[in-house]
Amino acid sequence: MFYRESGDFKTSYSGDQQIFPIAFDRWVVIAFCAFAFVVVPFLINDYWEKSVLVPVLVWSLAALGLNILTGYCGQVSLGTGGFMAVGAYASYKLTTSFPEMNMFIVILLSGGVTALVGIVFGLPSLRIKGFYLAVATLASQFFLVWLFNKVPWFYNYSASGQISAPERFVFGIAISGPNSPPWATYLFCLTFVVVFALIAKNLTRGRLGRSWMAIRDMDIAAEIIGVPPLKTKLSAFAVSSFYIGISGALFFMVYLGAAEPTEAFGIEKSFLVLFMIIIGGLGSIFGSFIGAAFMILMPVLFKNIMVGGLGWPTDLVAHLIFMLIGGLIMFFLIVEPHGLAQLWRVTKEKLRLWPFPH
Amino acid sequence: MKHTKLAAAAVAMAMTLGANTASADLVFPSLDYRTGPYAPNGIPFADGYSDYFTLLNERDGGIGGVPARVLPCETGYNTEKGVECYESTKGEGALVYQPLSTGITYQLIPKATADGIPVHSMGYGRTSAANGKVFSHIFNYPGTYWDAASIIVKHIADQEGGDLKDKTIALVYHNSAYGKEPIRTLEELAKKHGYNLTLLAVDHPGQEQKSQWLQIRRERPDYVLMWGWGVMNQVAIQEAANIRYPMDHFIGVWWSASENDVLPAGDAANGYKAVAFHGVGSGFGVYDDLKKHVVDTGKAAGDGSNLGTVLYNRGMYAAMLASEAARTAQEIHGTADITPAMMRDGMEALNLTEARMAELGLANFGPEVSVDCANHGGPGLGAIQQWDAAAGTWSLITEFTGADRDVVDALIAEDSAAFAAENNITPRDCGA
Amino acid sequence: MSPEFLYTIEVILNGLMAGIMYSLVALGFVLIFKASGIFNYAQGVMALFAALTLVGFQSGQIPFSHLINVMFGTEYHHWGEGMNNFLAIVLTILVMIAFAWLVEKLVLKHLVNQAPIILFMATIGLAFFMEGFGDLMWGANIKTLDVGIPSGGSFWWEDVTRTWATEGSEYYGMYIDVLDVWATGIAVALVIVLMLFSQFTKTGRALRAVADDHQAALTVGISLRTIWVIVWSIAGIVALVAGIMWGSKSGVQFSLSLIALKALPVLILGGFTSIPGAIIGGLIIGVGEKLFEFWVGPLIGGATENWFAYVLALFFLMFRPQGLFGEKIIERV
Amino acid sequence: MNSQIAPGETLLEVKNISLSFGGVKALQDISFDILKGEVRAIIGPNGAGKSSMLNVINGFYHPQQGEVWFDGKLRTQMKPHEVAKLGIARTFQNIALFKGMSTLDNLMTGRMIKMKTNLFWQALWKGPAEKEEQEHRERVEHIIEFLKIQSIRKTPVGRLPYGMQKRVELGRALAAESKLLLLDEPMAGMNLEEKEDMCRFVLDVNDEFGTTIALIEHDMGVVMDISDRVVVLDYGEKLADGTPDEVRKNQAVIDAYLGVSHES
Repeated sequence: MFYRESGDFKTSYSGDQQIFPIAFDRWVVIAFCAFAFVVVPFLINDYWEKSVLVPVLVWSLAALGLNILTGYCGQVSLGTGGFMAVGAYASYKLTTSFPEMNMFIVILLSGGVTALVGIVFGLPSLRIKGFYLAVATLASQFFLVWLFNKVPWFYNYSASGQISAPERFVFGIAISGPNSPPWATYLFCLTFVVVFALIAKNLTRGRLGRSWMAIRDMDIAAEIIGVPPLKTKLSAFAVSSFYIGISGALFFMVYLGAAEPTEAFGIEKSFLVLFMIIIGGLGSIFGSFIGAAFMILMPVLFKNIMVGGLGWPTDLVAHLIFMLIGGLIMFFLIVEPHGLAQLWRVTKEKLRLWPFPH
Repeated sequence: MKHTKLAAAAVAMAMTLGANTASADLVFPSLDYRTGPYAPNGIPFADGYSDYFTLLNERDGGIGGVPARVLPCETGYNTEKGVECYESTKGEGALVYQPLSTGITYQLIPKATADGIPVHSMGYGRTSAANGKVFSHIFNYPGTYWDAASIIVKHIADQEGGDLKDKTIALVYHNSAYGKEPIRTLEELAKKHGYNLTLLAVDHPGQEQKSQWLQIRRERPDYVLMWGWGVMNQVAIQEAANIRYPMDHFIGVWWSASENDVLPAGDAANGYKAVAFHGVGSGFGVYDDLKKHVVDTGKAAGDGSNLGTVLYNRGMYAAMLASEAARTAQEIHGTADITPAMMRDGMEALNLTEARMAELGLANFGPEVSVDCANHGGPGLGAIQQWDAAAGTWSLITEFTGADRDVVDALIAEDSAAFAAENNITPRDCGA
Repeated sequence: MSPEFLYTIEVILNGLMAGIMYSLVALGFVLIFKASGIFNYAQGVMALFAALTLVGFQSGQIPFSHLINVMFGTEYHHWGEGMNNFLAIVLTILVMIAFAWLVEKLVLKHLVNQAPIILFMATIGLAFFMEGFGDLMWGANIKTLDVGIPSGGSFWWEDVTRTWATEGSEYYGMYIDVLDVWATGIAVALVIVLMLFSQFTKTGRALRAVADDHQAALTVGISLRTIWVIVWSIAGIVALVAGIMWGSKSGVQFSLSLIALKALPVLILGGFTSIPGAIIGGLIIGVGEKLFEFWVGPLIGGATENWFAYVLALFFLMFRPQGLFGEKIIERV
Repeated sequence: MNSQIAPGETLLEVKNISLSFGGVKALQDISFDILKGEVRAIIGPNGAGKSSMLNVINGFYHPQQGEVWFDGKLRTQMKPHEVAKLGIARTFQNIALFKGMSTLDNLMTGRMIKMKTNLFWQALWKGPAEKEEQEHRERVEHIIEFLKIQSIRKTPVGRLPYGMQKRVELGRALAAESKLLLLDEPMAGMNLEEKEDMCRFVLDVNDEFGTTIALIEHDMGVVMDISDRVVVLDYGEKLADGTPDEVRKNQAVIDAYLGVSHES
């Protein structure tokens, strides 16, 4: 009943253009962020860090990136795993070549490198569209993974081609390597995610975001009213790859600490991120988060309930989890084809009118 | 609202179920995989690992009077799931981890060391972890990939009457960290023995190997080595049979040598060889006990059909080595209820004699194993096993022999030094 | 002829054969995409499921035995000696038809008129479900599949080609796998049957009508839902064929579902909507990747096939964005 | 209404344009001009080449022969978005709105070519970016008011009725504040009331903003009422060119419309 927009008048355009025009939403989000920044670090342990929070944060960032490209600009990509590998290897080369470099800068530069690679692999998008483009981006996926596997320079000539994250510090606290405290890695990732979610929101509600959506909704009309298609698509590839690169760098440096390209950045990762944004909601910042949370946490949750709680054999549970996830994906698509974010939006709209149905 | 709160509470509870408090058992987590592309290999290993501990509990009442508890956790050979498994089980007092995947092993090397929990990557993982001075908590006894490569080359040399000059050896390998492991060793050995080495990478999953095998057919290498895993093994053996490559010149590593790999090719696989670090078949005393106490009482992890297969034996062997290390730890520290730190000491002091193996019903199952502070790789012995398609059995055709220690040890020293430098580790002083 | 030249011929020939194997998988995708505009991600898993079911029937496995044994503490695994190949194949086909009917009934029916990406996502859900379901039903261990198709290098062809080489050169004949020859024959037969079916049967004509224009087909009284069931059934049968051919090579196991990845470049090259495209695309990809690995692979470290297939497809797309045989994309305002 | 030709210089001139697709000749040797400030109609039966003509003008099609002069300069082959930058906006025969976006965002997209803050400021949504966003929002609100679409400001355009969508599309073209506005059948499929509204908007745009307008329309009554000059195409050829009265009396036009194919 507090959830109302009536009485919440806007007297300026800037008031109307803010991210959460409804005061209640605004306060909930601020409270949530405050909780995440101030309270969670005191409660977190290794399990929550490595199995729940950091993975969700890292994958959210990747999903945000892909959502910019696919959800906002309409270019379906299956190269996410390859671009994450670029971010990871860039961060590896940067930290090992310049051990003194600040970790924030390392991660941002890794994103920058990935953005450049993304632009190169985005070039075919000018001519190729839809599923054809999706499958064509697999070329980048396979090629990049092959490259990192093949060229010894990328893994510093180690015997097996595995890369391991060296220990690095921010403000004197380890945020990579085995001795990093859970709260530190969590806060490090959280900072990136919150800042870049905000930036994504700003970009998508402004000029650039509108030009992306124009290309997505009707590329020819967009071009005719003055949206340059190549520049716009490439800007989407660049920004998207930047996000994915950062996510790949965090994935390797902070979350896993060791990686080899074929396993850590394989084709399944590309699909996984695509699932996240479709199930969460294409063209929705919030959807990227719930999509990532859904795909990462559901298996963990089911596993803990069925193995930990009910004591069923692990292999049966693993099979059942596959079936349940598959079933849930189909169920949610049937209930709301536009993703969980849309489901949430519709619920909110109903809530806004409650108790009057219309 | 009430419902959502309840649900949230349930979720939170379910999430934390992983982190229970330790109990008075000896906890052995089993990061196994019974699903995914490598499930056919993961299942027998996991069954063997679990059944042996069940046997100890049923027959002896555990290890030193304390029951062993196996904590299975499904990884699907996926690194992130492996991390989740590690984090969710380590709080339960896990004594030692068998990561069963190269990716998970590399992930756990720094992490488990920091947590003070030993890792036993038995015949896989990072080879240079054999250097105990640098890798204090990582063990890969009884043998490493580099040992395996060297032993295979030695076997080939035996076959060729000691001279490998101008022979050609091809390596067909899984294009991943695992598959690339033996390359350095084989290159070093090539310098020493003067053979030519051809490298043939096969990408995951490896269902299409036509190019590689056409090349082998064209170039007719004298021997073909294989570092494969999963479906790649079956296809490679099938293709080798198709091009009528002499099977007794085709030698795999121990992960390319299970019944799963040779059976689909049928009779054509006859004569295929592989290096092994433990015995084959079910002709050991321990199997009578397993039948009696585990399978017939319905307590077996699988359906019992895997008993005596290569990977079941390996799982069982891993469990035996773990339980013997636990026993050693109990003796050293004079307590039955050991901690991971004590377990580590036990692993480092492990000395498995022939007499003890006979006592366990595993006479001649494998070489004697002794581990010390500097050497976490064990004896590094291996034998060659060969497939008899008509009988459907593997048999050892050589004695357990050692690797070319000069070459392998130098490589281990070099690689572990690089790791130590990269991670600011000062090698321990092992008093030698 | 010089041995080098004959080697090249050999690579091309084997590339063509490998291409046919890819085409077998790609065909299933094309059928469903053409009739319903759905990019069926589950096609690879369908091949796995069909092959699992076939082996299960052949060997007389009890479905869900593991689950049953865990729940009731029983020890059931097999119900006898199994059945002969023919019966097993017929029963598997029936299972695939039942599966198609269920998919339509439970999933697709509720998603009519959704955007392609949503339908694509639904098939991903389906793939997840079937992955778990197949393993639960038949177990995740590896199974040997033998329906009596011979395999191995052909002696006859080796003998014939040996005589082609220049006198005195050390050449021992050309290699060709008999299984691949069978696969080629089966693929050709399959395409002919599909063509005859779509040209000369009422159902086939209805299929083509739907493929041409959904709306128009609906207005003349063709039931889209029936068509979908039929198309998915046919795709299921094609999946069974692909599953048999690939399963004969490597045994039936989870990895079988990954063959879909080899079919994707074939699809974009041939066009999502063309059956001949799937075949020709397969041939081009097969030859292209094998030749590249043969000529360039050794210079850059090998294992190039996975990405080169996509790069090759990408190259063709730059000139024809709708694939070689796809329907031309007409842009208008 | 404006029966006199408005005085002014030439804004756009097409000279000897020929365009063909494969063997089909869409336009043959067409020449005409558009003067600053006038309402210019292009009419003709179906398939006469009217839309092709617009597509040539805004650079979507590139004619095999002929020249396009705009604002006194010969225009070389240009991409559509470059043409838009020169100051040519248009609407489409089949509505080409961005269906996933709100009315407001559609109109704001129309102002794309006028906005220029860089990525950095946009990411922060502060400083120049916020200022620019507000300036343009004000302009767009002005158009929203002008077209009386305030109530659907935040509605996704996909949900709007047809007539409204047409109006939003006009708004999007207006937002570009172009020199030349091309309207491709702005009144197709509308009822009488909607048509009257639309006519008023077109004339008001012409009067208030002084925008030059070229429009394609089938409704002869509308054309004769609102346009200053009319060019008639048939089978890709120019049939007639002149004031509505002149065109109405032209025998070739009468034949084409009454004799050959009858259009409402």
